[in-house]
Amino acid sequence: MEEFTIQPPRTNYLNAEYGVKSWLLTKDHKRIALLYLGGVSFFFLIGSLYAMAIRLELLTPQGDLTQSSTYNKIFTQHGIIMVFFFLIPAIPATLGNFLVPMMIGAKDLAFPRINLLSWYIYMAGGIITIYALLAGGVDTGWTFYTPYSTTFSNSYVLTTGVGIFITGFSSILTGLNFIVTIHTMRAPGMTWYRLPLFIWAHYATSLIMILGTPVVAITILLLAFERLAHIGIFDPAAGGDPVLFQHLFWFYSHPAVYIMVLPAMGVVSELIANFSRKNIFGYKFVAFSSLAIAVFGFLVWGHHLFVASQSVYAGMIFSFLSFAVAIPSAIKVFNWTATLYKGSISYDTPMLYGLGFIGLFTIGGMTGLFLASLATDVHLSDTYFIVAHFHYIMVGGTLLAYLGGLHYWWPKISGRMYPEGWGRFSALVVFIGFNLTFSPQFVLGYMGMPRRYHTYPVDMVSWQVLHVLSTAGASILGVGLLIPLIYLAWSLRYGRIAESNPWHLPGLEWQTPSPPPTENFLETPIVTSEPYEFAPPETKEVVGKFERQTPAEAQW
Amino acid sequence: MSEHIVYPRVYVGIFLILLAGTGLTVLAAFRDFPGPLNAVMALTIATIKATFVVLYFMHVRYSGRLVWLVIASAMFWLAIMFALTISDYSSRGWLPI
Amino acid sequence: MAEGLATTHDQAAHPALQHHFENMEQQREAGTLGMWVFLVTEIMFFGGMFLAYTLYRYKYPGAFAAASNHLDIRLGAVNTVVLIVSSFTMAMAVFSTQVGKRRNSIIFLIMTLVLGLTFLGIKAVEYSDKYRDNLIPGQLIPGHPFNPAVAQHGDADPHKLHLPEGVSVHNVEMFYWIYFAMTGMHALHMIIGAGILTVILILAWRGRFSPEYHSPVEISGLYWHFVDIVWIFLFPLLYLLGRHLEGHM
Amino acid sequence: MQSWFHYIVPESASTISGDVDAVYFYISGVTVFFVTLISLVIIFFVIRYRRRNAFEIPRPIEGSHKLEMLWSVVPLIIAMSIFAWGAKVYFAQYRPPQNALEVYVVGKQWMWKFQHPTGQREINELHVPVGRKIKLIMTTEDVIHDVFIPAFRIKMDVVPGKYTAEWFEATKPGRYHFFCAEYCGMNHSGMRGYIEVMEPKDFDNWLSGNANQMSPAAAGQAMFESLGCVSCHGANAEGGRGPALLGVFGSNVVLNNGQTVRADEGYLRESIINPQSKIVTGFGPIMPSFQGQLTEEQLLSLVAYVKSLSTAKPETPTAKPPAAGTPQSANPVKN
Ligand code: HEA
Ligand code: HEA
Ligand code: HEC
Ligand code: CUA
Ligand SMILES: [Cu+2]
Repeated sequence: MEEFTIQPPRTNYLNAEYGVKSWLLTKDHKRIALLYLGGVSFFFLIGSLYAMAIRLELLTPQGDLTQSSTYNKIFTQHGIIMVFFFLIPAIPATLGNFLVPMMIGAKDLAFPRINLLSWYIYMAGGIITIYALLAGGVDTGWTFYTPYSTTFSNSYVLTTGVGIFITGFSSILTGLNFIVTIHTMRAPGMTWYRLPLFIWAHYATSLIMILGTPVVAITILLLAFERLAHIGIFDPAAGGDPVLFQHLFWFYSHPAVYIMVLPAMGVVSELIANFSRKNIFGYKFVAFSSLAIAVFGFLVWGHHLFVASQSVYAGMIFSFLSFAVAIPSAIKVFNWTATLYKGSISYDTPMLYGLGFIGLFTIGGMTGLFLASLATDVHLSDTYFIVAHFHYIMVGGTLLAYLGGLHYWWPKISGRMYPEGWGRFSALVVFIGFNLTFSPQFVLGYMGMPRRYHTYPVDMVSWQVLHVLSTAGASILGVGLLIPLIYLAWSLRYGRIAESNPWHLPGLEWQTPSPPPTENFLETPIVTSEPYEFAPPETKEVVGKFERQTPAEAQW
Repeated sequence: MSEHIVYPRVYVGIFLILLAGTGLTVLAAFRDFPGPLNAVMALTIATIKATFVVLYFMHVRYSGRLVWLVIASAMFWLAIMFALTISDYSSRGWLPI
Repeated sequence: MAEGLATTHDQAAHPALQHHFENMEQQREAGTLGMWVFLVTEIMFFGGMFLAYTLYRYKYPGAFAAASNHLDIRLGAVNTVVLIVSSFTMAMAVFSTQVGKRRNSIIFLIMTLVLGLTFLGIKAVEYSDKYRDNLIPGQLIPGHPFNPAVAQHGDADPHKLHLPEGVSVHNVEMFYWIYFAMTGMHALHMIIGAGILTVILILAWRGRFSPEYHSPVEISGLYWHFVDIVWIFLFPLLYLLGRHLEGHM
Repeated sequence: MQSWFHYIVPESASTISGDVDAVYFYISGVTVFFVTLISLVIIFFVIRYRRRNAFEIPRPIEGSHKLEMLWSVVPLIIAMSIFAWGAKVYFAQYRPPQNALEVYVVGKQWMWKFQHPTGQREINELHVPVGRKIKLIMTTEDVIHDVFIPAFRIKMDVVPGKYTAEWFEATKPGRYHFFCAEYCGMNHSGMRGYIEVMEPKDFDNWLSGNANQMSPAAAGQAMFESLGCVSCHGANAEGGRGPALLGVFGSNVVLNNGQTVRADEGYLRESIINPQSKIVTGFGPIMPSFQGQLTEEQLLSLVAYVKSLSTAKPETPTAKPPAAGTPQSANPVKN
């Protein structure tokens, strides 16, 4: 593979056309990925500003920075922006959009126009939501529980709901595009078991997107009408049942947490295998565990309703199933770990993020078990324990994987290398800052500090200490996240020019120039080997036998 | 997946079945059957009608496994949504509050 | 991993072949699968409402039966037949395109479109009846709240609601809310379908379709049949559920 | 409570809080074990197998079914053990106890109203005796709230349109925080208060110091007359056009569709608000719905009255037993 380096052609997808119009009307999945990257980063910045405001307010037990009503809007908007406009599209719509066609050897997604449409829909939803936030904000919590959201809140629930409803369709369209593309557009020889795990993960994610998102769409629509027309399916005053709203909401929103984590798992599978130059341990198990998560993920939504007056027996079913869904995640964690065994592990920035993901996801996931267990959830539900649980997975897990993936494919996307030293340094800062921010919150939650609290009692001495630690951590985390923002932007101009395959990897996306041409490949590739094949399969070792490998064997 | 052409006489047959089904369901609706049987019958007839539309008008009978799988998964997920939600509602009264 | 060459586009590529597909077969397959996947999302979308319907029907059986009996079963049944005929003509339109009979396919498309519009027209009549009887729930229409006249015992006025003793008008309102949500969504889909059909009709008129290339017609057909199926369920669930009780109430 | 422990573990003051903590520490143990295991293994591999030269290619390794089995079955077994234990404790947490002292709770934005069976009302504060089972029967006038008492490890949403309940038995006198733990709008974080757990004797004193209020059951009886329930159910609820209500609470009621339901508070509430949903066998669906005509507190009083007609009555509270039916005044005033 080293022998023939591909000469970068003069034109690539970035310089094939110029002008704003060439971007706004593009049908190239790579350019659309960049459009999404812009949108997603923008929303992340906004969401982060809200996060900083939350952390500052909670420094003291009294509410001395903001009014209660303002604080409520801040955490609501933080949650809404981060979930619907940052984390759900983050990996699939940027990295996924860029890489799904490249990794399977296709020229584009199956429906390029729909792909562009999905970006416009996303931005339209985003702008409507931003408008709602500027006009007066929304204060229902990101979960929109009725009847507060329908009858009692005086904020811009309707507008925000419309924004989220619209954005939901962009998610549906992306999922639809991925599914059809993966089914029908694989390059010759690209069998299902030769698909990189990133693709399996995105396939599973897309399943959730198309099966779950419509349900939240109709739920939000009903909610909007209820607010508009004052009669409703969820309104107890009209004989409706507010718990039905929760069922319908979580039917989507629990699977949605797997929309947020599955693509990250796909990224991490790539990072772990490629940066230890090994085929992934138990490929089929990792691949099918993604599907298992997608399917089982739909069976557990009731674990958000354990104390919501759901029947005790339904609670038991949902608790049982929640424990079952932990197993596919466990399989992944163990297989990643086993992949490292006898690998050739590099300490490049993406790998640091990948390793960080495994650790933090494990903590986040294991603390999910406290919540899936009925007895402990009764105590921990709606406390900071939950806040810590999901930030460990969503920030410690997905955000880290996203950053890792961004660094990993940065040379392919931009044609430039990022500064490695800064990369490693900021990865470390993020890791430390993150843990300092969110580990105190586990304790806070166990102590009984409820979430969505603007003020907390002064006589609980340790609470303030823990909050101060958390805020300190958030500042460190903020610095850690600001550094990549700066140097990635810097590298666009000043970074070292990237080769076509800077990491020397076998994946299809590396067998084409960086940045790739508009058609992705100079000619349609024919696939003849397994993914992650660094060495010929004849040399394969069966675990358990411990012969040393000779230096000769270890040569490239 | 090469294309299969369904001929008009099949379509006419299905069309007649659908009309008959509509008549039947209206007739059945006015008779009082014991217990939940009215609802059961209405739903059964509707399901049969829908199945004919899917199989013939929508050509699924002649389509590849993938399309069958897609439809089956839609049914499966719908069933999940119903079954687990109803599991809550139907067992609420089992324990006094 | 990547070695060698593969042929790109077929020698004489069809003019409708998009650049990123290898051949027409792949393009058609992608289109059909795409529509099916989309229909799955539609099933889940309507599924949420069917679930709400199920739960509340179980909770308020009397009110639901009474409210349902107030719907006009004749209009509902006629509309069911209209939609079934339109599904049939749609299927015939696909067939005609497949065998290359352009004239027939245009005629069938026009018939489908007309039937679709007929359905919407009848629906509009029904809605305006509900409006007249003050059955539009809540403040869906501002200034025109839900406020039906309830028939006293022995009063046979069909414009009044005939409620069994003790049934709360409140819960009748819930039925109408679900009725409008479901039929409204369905009607919206019909309107979109009519739009799609118009486009297809224009393309067919211009002679874009042929036995080799007609997947847009086929895909629109799938959508149209799906909307029909939704109605096949809505009709008994909304119009017929309480008929057998009419004598007893 | 002296050590630093106090700062990271909440007070434990109810009969079930120890059980919950036991589950909590069990899962903590499992978590610490797996997190440490995985971290150590990763750190070891990352150091041991670091890339030593730029061109090295390790030998590929075939996966192992045995290992896959091992690391799916072992976590599964552990997970199921957590599930079983958690479910067992949960069932104990939520199975309503016999003979509990029943306190009615109504939440509204943003305050809590409590009423003792003997009639005493409290706001944002609840006095209870130590060593007695207390059952809170809860509802709300507006949005969803939640009564969360960390020291007792219990929490339950308070949902408009129905009753929910939770119970506890405090083991130590003291003053404990309780919080509204379901987001309910502007002053959600201010919707908190204290549970004051007292020695039984102090509690009796406290009760009699606040005695001159009408008990919920008595208020309910007055409403039973003023709302016209008597016209169908009889002046002493002995029955008429409607069924007799004597002994209904706690019994199994046969419905006209052949099902039987247990008449708990939720059933009584539904029978008044939405009588159509469950029709008692032998009766027609003639009872009018009282939806929208009663405040939550009035409804609770009616329910309390119907409950008081049952022999399977909760035992009398410690202080002056309420004499159902003594007061003459009509509607109780909503406070
Ligand atoms: C990406 C996001 C994400 C992910 C992946 C998860 C994953 C999991 N979550 Fe989490 N969760 C959220 C985001 C997420 N969650 C959010 C946002 C909320 C709050 C919503 C709100 O109310 O605002 C929430 C709330 C939440 C609750 C509701 C609590 C309440 O409101 O009362 C519960 C309850 O069961 C739960 C459980 C779980 C479980 C069991 C998993 C499992 O999938 C985890 C599986 C992973 C592992 C278990 C780790 C790896 C395994 C091993 C290392 C092997 C050892 C394993 C065993 C011994 C079993 N979560
Ligand atoms: C993807 C999801 C996501 C992400 C990334 C985050 C990120 C963070 N979140 Fe968030 N959070 C949620 C999802 C997320 N959160 C959700 C769903 C809720 C529940 C909402 C609800 O209850 O309804 C929640 C709630 C929530 C709470 C609880 C509020 C409450 O219940 O009262 C807290 C409290 O500490 C918090 C803190 C933080 C912090 C410190 C970060 C940090 O990780 C943020 C790190 C980023 C920075 C520190 C900024 C970095 C700086 C830049 C990139 C440049 C910025 C530019 C300038 C300053 C000029 N979050
Ligand atoms: C018009 C007559 C009528 C009035 C007025 C009336 N009821 Fe009823 N009630 C009935 C009938 C008939 C039934 C049995 C059928 C049913 O379950 O709806 C019944 C059932 C009940 C039940 C369930 C009894 C059981 O055996 O399960 C309760 C509780 C009840 N009523 C309470 C009340 C209260 C409280 C009021 C006043 C606020 C009231 N009723 C007013 C006619 C009436
Ligand atoms: Cu009441 Cu929060
Ligand atoms: Cu969940």
